[in-house]
Amino acid sequence: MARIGVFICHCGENISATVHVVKVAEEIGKLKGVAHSVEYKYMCSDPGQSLVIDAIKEKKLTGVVVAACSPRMHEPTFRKACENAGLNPFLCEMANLREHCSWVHEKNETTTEKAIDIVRTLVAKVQQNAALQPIKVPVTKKALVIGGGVAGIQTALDIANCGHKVIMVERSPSIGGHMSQLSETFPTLDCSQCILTPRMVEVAQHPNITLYTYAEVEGLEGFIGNFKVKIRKKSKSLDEKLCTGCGLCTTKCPQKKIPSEFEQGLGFRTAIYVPFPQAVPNKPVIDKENCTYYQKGKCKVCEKVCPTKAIRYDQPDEIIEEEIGAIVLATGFEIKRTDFFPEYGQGRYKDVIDGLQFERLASASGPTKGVIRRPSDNEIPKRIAFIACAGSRDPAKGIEYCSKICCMYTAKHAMLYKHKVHEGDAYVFYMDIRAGGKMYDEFVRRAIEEDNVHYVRSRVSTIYERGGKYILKVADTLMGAQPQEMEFDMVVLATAGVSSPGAEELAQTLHVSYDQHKFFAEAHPKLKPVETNTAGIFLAGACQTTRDIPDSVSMASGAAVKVAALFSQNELTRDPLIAHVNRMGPPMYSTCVGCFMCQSVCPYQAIEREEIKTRDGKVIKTLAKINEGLCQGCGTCIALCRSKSIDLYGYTNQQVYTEVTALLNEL
Amino acid sequence: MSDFEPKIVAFVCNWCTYAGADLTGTSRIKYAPNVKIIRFPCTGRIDFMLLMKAFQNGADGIIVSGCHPNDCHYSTGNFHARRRWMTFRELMDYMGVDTERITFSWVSAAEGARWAEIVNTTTEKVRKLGPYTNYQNLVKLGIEEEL
Amino acid sequence: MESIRKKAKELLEGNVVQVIIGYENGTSNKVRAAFIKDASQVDRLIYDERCVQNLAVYLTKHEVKHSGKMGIVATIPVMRTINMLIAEEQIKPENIVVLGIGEDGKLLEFADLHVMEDYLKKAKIELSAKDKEAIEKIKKMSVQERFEYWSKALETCFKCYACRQACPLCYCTRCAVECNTPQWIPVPASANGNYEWHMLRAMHLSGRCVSCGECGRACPLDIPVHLLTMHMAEESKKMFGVDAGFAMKMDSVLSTYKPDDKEQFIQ
Amino acid sequence: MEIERKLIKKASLEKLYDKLKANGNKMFAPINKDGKTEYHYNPSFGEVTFDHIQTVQSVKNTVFPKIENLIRFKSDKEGTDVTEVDLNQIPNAVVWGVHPCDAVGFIQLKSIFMWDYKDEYFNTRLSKLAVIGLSCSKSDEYCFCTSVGLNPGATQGSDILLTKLSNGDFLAEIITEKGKEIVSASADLFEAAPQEAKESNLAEVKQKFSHEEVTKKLKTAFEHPFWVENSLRCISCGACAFVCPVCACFDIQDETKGKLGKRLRCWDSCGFKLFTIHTSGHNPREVQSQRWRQRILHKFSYMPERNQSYGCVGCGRCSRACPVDMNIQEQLIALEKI
Repeated sequence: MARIGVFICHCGENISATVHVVKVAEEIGKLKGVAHSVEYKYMCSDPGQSLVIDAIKEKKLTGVVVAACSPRMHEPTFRKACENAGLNPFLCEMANLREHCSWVHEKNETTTEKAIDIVRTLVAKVQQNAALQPIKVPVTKKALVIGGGVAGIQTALDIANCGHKVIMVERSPSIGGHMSQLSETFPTLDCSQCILTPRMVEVAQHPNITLYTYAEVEGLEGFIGNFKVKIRKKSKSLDEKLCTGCGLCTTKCPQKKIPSEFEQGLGFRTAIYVPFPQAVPNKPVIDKENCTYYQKGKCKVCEKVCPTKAIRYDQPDEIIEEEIGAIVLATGFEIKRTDFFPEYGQGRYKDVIDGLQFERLASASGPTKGVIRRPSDNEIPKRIAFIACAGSRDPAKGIEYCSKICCMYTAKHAMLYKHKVHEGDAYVFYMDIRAGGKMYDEFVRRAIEEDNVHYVRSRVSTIYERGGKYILKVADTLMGAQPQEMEFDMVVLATAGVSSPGAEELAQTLHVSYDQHKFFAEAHPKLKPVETNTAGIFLAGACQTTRDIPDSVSMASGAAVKVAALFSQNELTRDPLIAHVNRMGPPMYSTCVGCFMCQSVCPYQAIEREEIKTRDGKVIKTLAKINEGLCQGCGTCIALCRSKSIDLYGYTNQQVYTEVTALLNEL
Repeated sequence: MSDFEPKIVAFVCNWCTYAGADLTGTSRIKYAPNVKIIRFPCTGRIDFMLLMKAFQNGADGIIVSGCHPNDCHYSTGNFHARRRWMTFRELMDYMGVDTERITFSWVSAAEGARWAEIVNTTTEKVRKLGPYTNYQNLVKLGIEEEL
Repeated sequence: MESIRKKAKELLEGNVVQVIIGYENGTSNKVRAAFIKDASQVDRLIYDERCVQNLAVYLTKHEVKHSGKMGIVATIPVMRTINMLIAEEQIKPENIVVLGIGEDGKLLEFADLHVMEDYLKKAKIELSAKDKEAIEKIKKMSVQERFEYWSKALETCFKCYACRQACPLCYCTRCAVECNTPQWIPVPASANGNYEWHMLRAMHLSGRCVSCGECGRACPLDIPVHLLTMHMAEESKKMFGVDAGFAMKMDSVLSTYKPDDKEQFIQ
Repeated sequence: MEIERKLIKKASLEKLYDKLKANGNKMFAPINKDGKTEYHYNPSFGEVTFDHIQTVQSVKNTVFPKIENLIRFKSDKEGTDVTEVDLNQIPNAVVWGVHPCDAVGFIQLKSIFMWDYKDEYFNTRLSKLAVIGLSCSKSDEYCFCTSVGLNPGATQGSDILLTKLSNGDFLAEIITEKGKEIVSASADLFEAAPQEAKESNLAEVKQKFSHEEVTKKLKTAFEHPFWVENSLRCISCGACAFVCPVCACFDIQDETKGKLGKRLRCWDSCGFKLFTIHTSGHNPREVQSQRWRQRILHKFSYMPERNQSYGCVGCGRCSRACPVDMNIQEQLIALEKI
């Protein structure tokens, strides 16, 4: 026989001003199964909680209903109190008398009756509650970081410095990401390479970090704390142990005119190459598509010159399987290229370049050794235009969102130009200047006021070429908006930031959700910005949306803390409010017939197959099985299951059914 | 039937509509007391038969409400629920259940005022429709049969 | 008919299958399911226009399925059911040989089940004029009339569950109606118990029903329960473009969704 | 009691019918509607059919309703109050036009419900029921009453048995005291017995097997392969059991609404897969052949042994209703020969 205790809170006067709480306590006390029914001024206060605790002990209560505020507010409080009194916390329910009754209705009998109905419903429900134990899941204390840009590097180092093993997977031959391409960084104008390179080296040398470059994640199984990842390490055609990174091969390679990815096409590389001098690891890979040997079967110059005989043309791709406990996605972003803009020449004008190309021109290690030169004729441009919002905030032709980083880097570019070409004129065409951030607006003001960059509030409608110059059609909207044409030697487009190519496929491989722009989706836009909806997978940096270095690094550290917190215990404790498939003795074993339609409704891939076998291994029946590590307890499978074979702890079929009947009937 | 007070059950998800109804409370927006809420983790959890159970037990009207599309706490539960309601509503209609008595809505955690409005309009609508005698008579038939 | 017997004989003699599920003459000018395990018995097999039972119901039946690999005489609705049973993992394609019966009543031999899929995609499949008309008639009624129509039609039901048992897609070992924690559907064959049972059945078949009409034919009281599932099959087509049983893999109506599913009633 | 023979003209029969109705009896009689014959409540005499072969459903509903309210209860903090159903409230009823097989069905049902435990609900209903039988003038190939020891003019179970004569009048055989009371209350409607032989007005039903022989064979047939071979096509529905005039399996269900509840007795069928399932998941009759065997054995072996009565009247309803042609007559003929 149930012995339910009901505790009705006045909430000061928040409830008692409209609900006749004494009457509620009286009426509820008359219900079958209710052993104790009282009201009190503040249930959540210490004396209030003591009332609950004492009653549980004295009256040997088998369940508790606290009729007070929203369970979203104080359910944890009272469940904890029950636990302290020795009652399983899941035998405590809250009836919402404040938000759903006293605050929204007038003081009258109907309101009190409604309050009684609400409490009665929960009294009925709690009698169907089961004592539940938290779920323990073992944790493999090794993290996988996908992406070796600044976000991935920061995450990996933070996790590794907490004493946990980290595997970093980077798909290009070197870590470093976009940051390694940058010249200087806003708002301090310190050299990007100078601050990044030590971190890259630290990653390579850290005893807790295993680095796989030129590698990609191919498959993922398992769940939080217990993932199994499959990594394809693409063949570098190189025995990395033998290679000393002397670089002789790269100087002798006959294929010298391959556009360099690192230089954004403004410079060249060889077929066997190290992407940039500070690359980590500083060992070459052979780009098979451009290698004479791979394409024509002859050459092998690199093999001949290699002093340590490290070249391996027949090296296959390697598949590595690793067991890991958490994943951080730090796959970064990409920018739109100039060919995206028909009105700006669709990539035909050599001197209309994108922001990353400008970074390379401005970089001391770049193709022009840091001198700003026009790609077409190597002349130093005397008049340069920067067009902000190229493709951003443009729902018609581009993308609707603000790429966020362009205002700042455009100011930086204009400033760098002015520092390098003192006599030159720099114009920035902008819609708005969005310079929110520490020292950010000051930075833009400096560009305008100290470096005399001309900021013109105008969208550039078109660019055309006339005699080696570029004519921009503009209209200064702060100066009468008269259409006019302006002539420049060079144009830099601050093109929109977009998701990294392959992000969608990766999201599907890892079963994480992504938004309509194919950026990975955070679990909650405010409160869970680094978590994904898949437990154990976190986000860092610009793979979630475009963001600048400081933001990326802070997010990376945030993700690292999430991983470290997960790794701080040997076992993961989870709320047991999850689904389960019923089981019984032979010959049925379960009422589940294995149609597996539940698998396709589960947002978390939490439904697995379980084979019931005879002693000699013959499969008798295949059933659905809930992975306790993955299930989040949404219950969609339960409502779908035709044979009613799945149920959800905390919201069982019996519980919700009882609630419906109790709400509508006198008990 | 001027003194008829409809009994209305609301099946809502925890993350959006339940929280939205909490906001209605914190905003002190008043609404009709006829609607009583049952909390579910997600609209995806709401079994279609529960609607019939509400009618069977004497409800005159029903509200089913959850997160707006794309806002589901569990990312896709409400999409599955939407299909379920599209299908079940068609079946109910075909079998002669008065679907006018059921309000399906998306109410977010921020839409406290909208929740009050949904409750009030549903209550008014069901009040006009009167008690759901059709179904309540059906429940009695056969079992209440004379000897 | 001869071609079916010949094929059946070939399959049994070659030990390709261990049982042929087909039709034979029954009592009183009825036809019924036959389970031929011996090649010498193939002459019992017949096929004519009376052979309408959806034999796929036997593919999941314990005592039949344990005979071994099964050959089945399959008209179009049966073929569609086979696809559904494969999609829902109740049978394995490698355990089935289909002796198809085409629209013209002639034997179709499928090299494999993919060929059957292709055949079905080309076949002209529609509800019978009679069923269509009956559904239209109900749709034209007012809600009140529909309620009266169904509650009256279903009131006589005594819950023998012939509709469920005859349906090859009602393969659950324990039906939801037999679940008693909670008792979703009232057990008594009362007006309400019957109404909710048939509602549950129709919902569970929504988007899965292949419109074979077996439930209606099986009903000993001639309650037109097939008009429920057939209507839902038509609506699934209309609302979601899902027509059950045309392929061995399908996105079922209630276990999948599209972000842009269109409805007009959610506020 | 010795059977008394009288004549009743068609016109008088209508008067008798209307009088029985007017006396406050609940009247059930077969009418043809939508191409099938069923018992209906209180039809007018004009609607009643006298030459039907068989109704789809039997008339056992009058003594063993598909839902029988056993008790009412109220359960709350104070405890549980049980209210017995007042059996005195059960009204008198008349079933009209019951074929001899169905009338015997009442006797066979009685052997079940009055076997060890005397079921009051059943007994009260039966005692308040008058059975006006009607000999069969037509039969079909599903009928096999003669094979189970009955015939189209059998008098057992009826209070009065009517037989339609060649001129449209009816022979009335008064079989029981209850029948006699009905007749004496309307003595003016009855005339002296006719000369015409009853037998010449009965349908012909050839005997196909001997039920005693079947019973004998069944004693050793438990493990016979017959069951598996002949039940493969059975789909385990309850159609046969629910149309059967003798099947009496039931299930007790509580229907509650808040504090109030009723305990109901509902029809059930041994053919259902879950009929015998145990809480553990174990099911002694796991497969259909076992359930089909149970059905036949119960009717032709266990009942004769335990109840001194067969559990089958040869009405053929189950065979007509079966969606998959599980023809019981065909199977009994085969069983006789195993």
